[in-house]
Amino acid sequence: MKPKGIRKVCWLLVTTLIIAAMMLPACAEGEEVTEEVAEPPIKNPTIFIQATIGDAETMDPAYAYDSASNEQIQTIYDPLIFYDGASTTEFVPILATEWTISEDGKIYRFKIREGVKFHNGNDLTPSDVEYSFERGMVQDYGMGPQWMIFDPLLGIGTSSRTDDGLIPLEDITNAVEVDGQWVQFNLAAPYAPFLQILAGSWGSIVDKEWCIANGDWDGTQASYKALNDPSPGGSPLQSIANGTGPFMLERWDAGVEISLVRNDNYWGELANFERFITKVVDEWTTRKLMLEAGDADWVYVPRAYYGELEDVEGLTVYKDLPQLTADAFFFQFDISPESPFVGSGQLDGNGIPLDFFTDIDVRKGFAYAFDWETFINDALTGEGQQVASPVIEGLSYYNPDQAMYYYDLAKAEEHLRAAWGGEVWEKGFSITIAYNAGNERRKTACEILQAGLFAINPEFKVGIQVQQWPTMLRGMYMQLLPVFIIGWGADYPDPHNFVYPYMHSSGDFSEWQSYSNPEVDALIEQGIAVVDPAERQAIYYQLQELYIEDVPSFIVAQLVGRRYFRDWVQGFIFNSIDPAEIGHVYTLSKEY
Amino acid sequence: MTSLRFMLYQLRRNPLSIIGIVIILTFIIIAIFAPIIAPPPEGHIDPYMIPRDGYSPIPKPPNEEHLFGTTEGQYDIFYGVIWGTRSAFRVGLIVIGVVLVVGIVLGSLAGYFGGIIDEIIMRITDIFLAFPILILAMAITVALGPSPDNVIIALIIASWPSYARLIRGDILAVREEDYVEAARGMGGSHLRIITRHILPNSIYPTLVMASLDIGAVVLYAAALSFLGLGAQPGYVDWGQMISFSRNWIVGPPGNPLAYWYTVTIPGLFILLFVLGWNLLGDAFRDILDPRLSRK
Amino acid sequence: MELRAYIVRRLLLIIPVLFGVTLLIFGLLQLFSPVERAALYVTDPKQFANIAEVIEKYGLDQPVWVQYGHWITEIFQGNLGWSKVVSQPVTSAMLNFLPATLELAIFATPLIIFGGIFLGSKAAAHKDKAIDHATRLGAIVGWSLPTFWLGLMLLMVFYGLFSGLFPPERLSTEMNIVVHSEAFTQYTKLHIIDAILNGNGRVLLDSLRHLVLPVITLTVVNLAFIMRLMRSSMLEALGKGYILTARAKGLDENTVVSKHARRNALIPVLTVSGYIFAGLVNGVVITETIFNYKGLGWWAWQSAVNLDISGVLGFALFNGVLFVFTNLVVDLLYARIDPRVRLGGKVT
Amino acid sequence: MNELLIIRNLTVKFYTYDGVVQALDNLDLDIKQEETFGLVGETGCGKTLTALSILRLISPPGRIESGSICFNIDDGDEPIDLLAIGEEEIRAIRGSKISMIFQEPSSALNPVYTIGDQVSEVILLHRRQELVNKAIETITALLAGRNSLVNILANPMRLAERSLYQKIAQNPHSLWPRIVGRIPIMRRLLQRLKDEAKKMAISMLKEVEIPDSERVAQQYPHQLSGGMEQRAVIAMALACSPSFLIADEPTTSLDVTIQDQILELLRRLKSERESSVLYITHDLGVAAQICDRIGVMYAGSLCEIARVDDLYANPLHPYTKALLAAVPKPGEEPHAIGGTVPDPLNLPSGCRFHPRCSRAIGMCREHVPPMHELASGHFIACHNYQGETGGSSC
Repeated sequence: MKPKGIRKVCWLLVTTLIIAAMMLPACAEGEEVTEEVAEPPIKNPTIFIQATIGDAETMDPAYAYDSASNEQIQTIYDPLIFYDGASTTEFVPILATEWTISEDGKIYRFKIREGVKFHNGNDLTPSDVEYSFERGMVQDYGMGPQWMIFDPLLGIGTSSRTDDGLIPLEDITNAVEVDGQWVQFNLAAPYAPFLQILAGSWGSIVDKEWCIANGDWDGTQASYKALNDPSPGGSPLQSIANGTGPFMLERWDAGVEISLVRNDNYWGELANFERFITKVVDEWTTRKLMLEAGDADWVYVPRAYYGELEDVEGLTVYKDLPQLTADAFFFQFDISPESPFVGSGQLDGNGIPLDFFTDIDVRKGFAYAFDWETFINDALTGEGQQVASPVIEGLSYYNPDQAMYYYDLAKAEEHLRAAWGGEVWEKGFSITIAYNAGNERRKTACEILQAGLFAINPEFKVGIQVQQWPTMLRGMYMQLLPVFIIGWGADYPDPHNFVYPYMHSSGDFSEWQSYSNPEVDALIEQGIAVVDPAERQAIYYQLQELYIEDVPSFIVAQLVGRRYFRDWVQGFIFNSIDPAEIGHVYTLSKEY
Repeated sequence: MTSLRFMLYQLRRNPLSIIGIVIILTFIIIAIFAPIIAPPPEGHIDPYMIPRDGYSPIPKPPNEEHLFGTTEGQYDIFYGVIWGTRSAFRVGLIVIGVVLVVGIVLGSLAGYFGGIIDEIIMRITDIFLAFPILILAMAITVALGPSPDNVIIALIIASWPSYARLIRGDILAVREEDYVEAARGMGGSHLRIITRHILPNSIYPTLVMASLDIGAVVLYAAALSFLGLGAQPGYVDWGQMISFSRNWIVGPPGNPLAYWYTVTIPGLFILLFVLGWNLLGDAFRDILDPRLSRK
Repeated sequence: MELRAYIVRRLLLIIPVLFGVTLLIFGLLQLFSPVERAALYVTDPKQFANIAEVIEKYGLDQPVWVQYGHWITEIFQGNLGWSKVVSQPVTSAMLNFLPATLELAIFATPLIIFGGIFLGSKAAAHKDKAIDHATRLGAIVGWSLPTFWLGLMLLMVFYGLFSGLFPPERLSTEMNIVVHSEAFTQYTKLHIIDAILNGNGRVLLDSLRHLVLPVITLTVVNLAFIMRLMRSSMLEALGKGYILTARAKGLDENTVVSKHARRNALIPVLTVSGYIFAGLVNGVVITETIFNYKGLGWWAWQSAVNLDISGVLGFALFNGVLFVFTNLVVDLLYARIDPRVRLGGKVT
Repeated sequence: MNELLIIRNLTVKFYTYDGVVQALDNLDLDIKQEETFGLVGETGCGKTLTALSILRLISPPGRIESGSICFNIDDGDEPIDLLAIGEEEIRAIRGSKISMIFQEPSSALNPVYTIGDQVSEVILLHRRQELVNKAIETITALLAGRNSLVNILANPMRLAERSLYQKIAQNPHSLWPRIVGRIPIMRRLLQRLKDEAKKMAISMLKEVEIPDSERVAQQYPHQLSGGMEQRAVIAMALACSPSFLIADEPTTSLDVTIQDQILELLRRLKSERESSVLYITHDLGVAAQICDRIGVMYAGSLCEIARVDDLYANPLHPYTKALLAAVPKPGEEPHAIGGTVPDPLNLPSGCRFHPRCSRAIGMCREHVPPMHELASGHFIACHNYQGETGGSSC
């Protein structure tokens, strides 16, 4: 029996020791806190740590088209110009020291900053700038951001691959030219938001010599052919980076974290942090606890949890930040006969005809049946605002006085009684609307619309179906969905970026909807081609009015966001177009 | 009669199994009387969708109107857990029922006939068994699209092979027994030999496993819902309700347990339900296991 | 030797199983239409404009067998595809995430196996005594606990209530920087082992702290499983004739249980180790997700949720290979424990 | 002749779910030195239970309620009551003084250990002192060996080994072997004991006429035939030369030819070792072959005890008569015993046999017949013979 007793004691000892050892660091931290009562010491004072969801997809500026990648890229690379603080129309020089725009709005010239070095020590030259844009176009792929460069420079909106094969390389190389210390962009037509496009991460300047050394485009046709339309991960710059930015890529632990270190040879003032670490933390509870513990300086807070952080000490909150994104209900004007969501396909109370939404009274009736107040106050906890049209607040030429729809069941009834010669009211209808799985906000919007229509007439039956993302995309693309809810996020802060997809007959959404209004199309094309702000304002005001008149879709709400930082983080500048929710890490610092 | 007395005796001897029976009976009553215990509000279309009282994302603690409070999105927890009993039974019983049938048919074919049939069926089960159930069910629900029915299909596809294997093994054990040889010698048809002589003597471990697995299946379904691959939000499903609570585990500092009801209540319902089946399964094991019964 | 032939045969069996695995996954993939599968590459509706081009580029509208042929050819060239969720090739994703999961398994597996066997035999040896009831109740409750619920509860208590005692993730930010610094050599990418090799106590302690909760979560359910199994097979073994013989020899009860009964009772436990393996993998997926512990399980979950087919396929293949190898090891162990298997002969 | 074992008033009950079963009812039994006592009766009459009670191996739900089992460990010593001593003491007796051979050799042997291991286990347990002395001898011999390089290298180790064994020899209860046995590297020091035990086990296997016993010692039970397995079990039982051997139907599961060999073996070993045997069987023919005296059991109690020739020539108890009549003989129809074995939960009152007895009288229903000596050495418990001779000799 004795040896057993000894063994037990031994085990007890070992276990106690291990537990004690583990608690030691925790205790030590606790003690520190009690010593300084007033302000807790700044954790990791030389590092900025953010915890977010979703990892970057690539480090290649020409390939990246997701905000997580854009955020990293704009920290590692520099663009020619960047937004001035919170403005979306004023710019400050970055790698370009000055710029000129020709009178006809077709030639943009930039003088390139001298004495700038890439992270690897190479000097920045104007030919690097030329190369950066040309290589971007060369490496265009179907789902990438390069359409934004093609559209102004070559006048083609979608792709570098036409039915006749690749567009000629000369077209690309002629679009951007070096002239001494200057770089000149030759636009196909005047393009009002061109500067905004250049300020995006796709406007980042790469090191030509280094790129070629890493197997990137070497200027030849063969290389163009080989590199065009890369598959995911197929770009030579996928996971490496060499920019001129304030931070350098140190380590990208995909799916886990990205660590950037300060560029101590930066041409401007050095960044305030030695490191900038982005952690991917999917679980909200974990992110919250990290923020509360000070282990993260900023975390991504889904809007549902704003309330939870309301009374947390040691945080700074920035409220009422309008987001350049808007969800809308879209009506399908030409439903596919294969659609399983239209019931009988007849106007007999058990379905809808395929052209149901071509009747404007139906669309208006639906719009008046949506309870904005409940949606914004309840579902968005007030963190949102109703806007009339896709030209939302934060974009130029937003008309705050534009009349809009409101929740009014009487008006809805009036329109629906008038629709289809009164048949709709008499027989009722039955449709199914869809939202994408995981988006609780859109689900709630569907339910509110459902409740509103049901309240007018119990024969108005709306089913709600959850669909996985690809299924939903297919449903929209194949015109299966009679009504769908989806949203658009800004590429650049200009109304064109919104009216085109929402209203133009070949816009992303409106094309799926089969919505076409020649007057609208003409106005949109005109709006991008004129440079004069007054003229543009008139055009976009008219488009906003037309959107309300025509109701091809109606905006559910423009989201208003918040940012929660640790209170020791200073220097946050909100710019609605910034891909990073923290703004530019370069402006941030940690101090009281 | 003796066997009934024996069962009762065994049950009496093991208080845990009584608890199990009480738990399951309670759940059965809850499931049957769900419309009376938690009547759907006026004008509520689908009773299997939890009614919402507003759309606010912040959970509300238990109050007079909502006995167990509301989750994020103001889904009534009381309604959800009561009606969730029905979907738990639905998932558990359908999956296990179908899997038992499939398992018995394929397992008997493989075990009884052996040879090439056995080889083919066993290689197929190998393929399925190379995936843990949760992983395979995850992949299938992803492909079919998340919905309660698809979760059931996915769990059936993922779990039949282990039953087929188990039954095959048990059949192999009795296949060569004298009474089977005798039945074969007397010219009984294959079907008759399998159903009358082999299955009754080999099915007991499978039945015990089935009773234990009802709980496990509900856990898998809940895990799938929790991972965002199961029932859609608002469906009366405990796992899905926990996924509502997932982000409310820890309350604000100073009151870390502020939203305890969102996690604890659906969690306890799952725990009790699974516990009930496991206790019951254990009792079955004691009762049915001839080795443990009287000598 | 016979054993070698047996191993070779088992290894050859992997091929049809893996072939079947790929067919199964590919079959699942066919539940998506070409447009949907093209949409898998899309994260934003604005990228959908060129969808037809994407379908053509990846040959998504081609017949199934053509697509399968392409895919299998790629596999033979060692290319498992691109893991969208972590933006790297599937093979390197697996290599990157393996060490974390391995570390978890290194701690959890012995706890599960030896703990389960120990407690199970204890319970059986003291049938219907207090210890039996306690462990049984513990096992049943443990087995009934939803893993994700347990994990969240643990997190609530040990990270929320006791401010950061046992934090999630693999390492604290500070230690992560140390680990990735030049002064620290990552020999194995297993932080514990690397810390010991580098003689860095702080990293060691830090990674141990981070392992506590995931290991507990992973252990509880699986331990309960083995414990229950061990108890019943131990009870069965204790009723066998040789136990009476052993007692009649004059052996003390301890020796009877630990020498004569346990080894026999282990045989049925071993036969179900496949399930234990599956339980571990299931558990790893949920545990890693909850504790933000970036390993293979987390990656698999992300791939599934984000419909990242290459990732799911890759994980499935990896898992299939691992499963077959685990079973091989189990069979060898089985042969070691049970001479009837090793030497051929009647197995009852 | 002295009594080796005296059982008095042995009562064993089973507490089952549907009631208490009186499995042994006030059993009295004497077994003399060097005799073979046969216990016969139908299945379930309590023969095996009697044997297990002697070794105190009844496990729940069974329980020994009362009685005494006095065992004469050594001549001259005071007999000890096996039911009164501690667990430690009864373990020391099991396998060394009293050992048992079980009915089914294939289940009596542990499938995962070799025959050699299982036989040497009992030797290691009970004959440790002997082994230690042998080991010391061997080591001493080795130490005195030639001054070869091997010896020079190995001698320090051997010295350590010897001192360990000497410690054990001085104090049999020393903790040393336990401690050493726990430490992986040190464990090797005890290897010599195991080797010695293995040698003795092999010689034991030889003694039970197992051919090629070195090889068999390395084999597992499933590699042996039933007869060989039973020989191994016998070797295990006799390895410590017990003074009392219980053989519980050792030949029942074997072929007839092998049965005879095993019986012959048992007879030879018994006479060589001068031990007593309690031979349990339901086969009267086998009992006649091997036993000196026979006790007939029915439903938990003895009904007749007599010398073997006496019993066969002159069976008195109606049950014994019926049993003998049921044995098939050439040219005769065997007579099955009428009625059925009584339900153990509902034993008949009075004489347990009376419902099946052709000679039952009124008394049989009410009173349990006491055992009494009818003729010299011929005991019987039956009301039919009541008063023919004065009381029993219990």
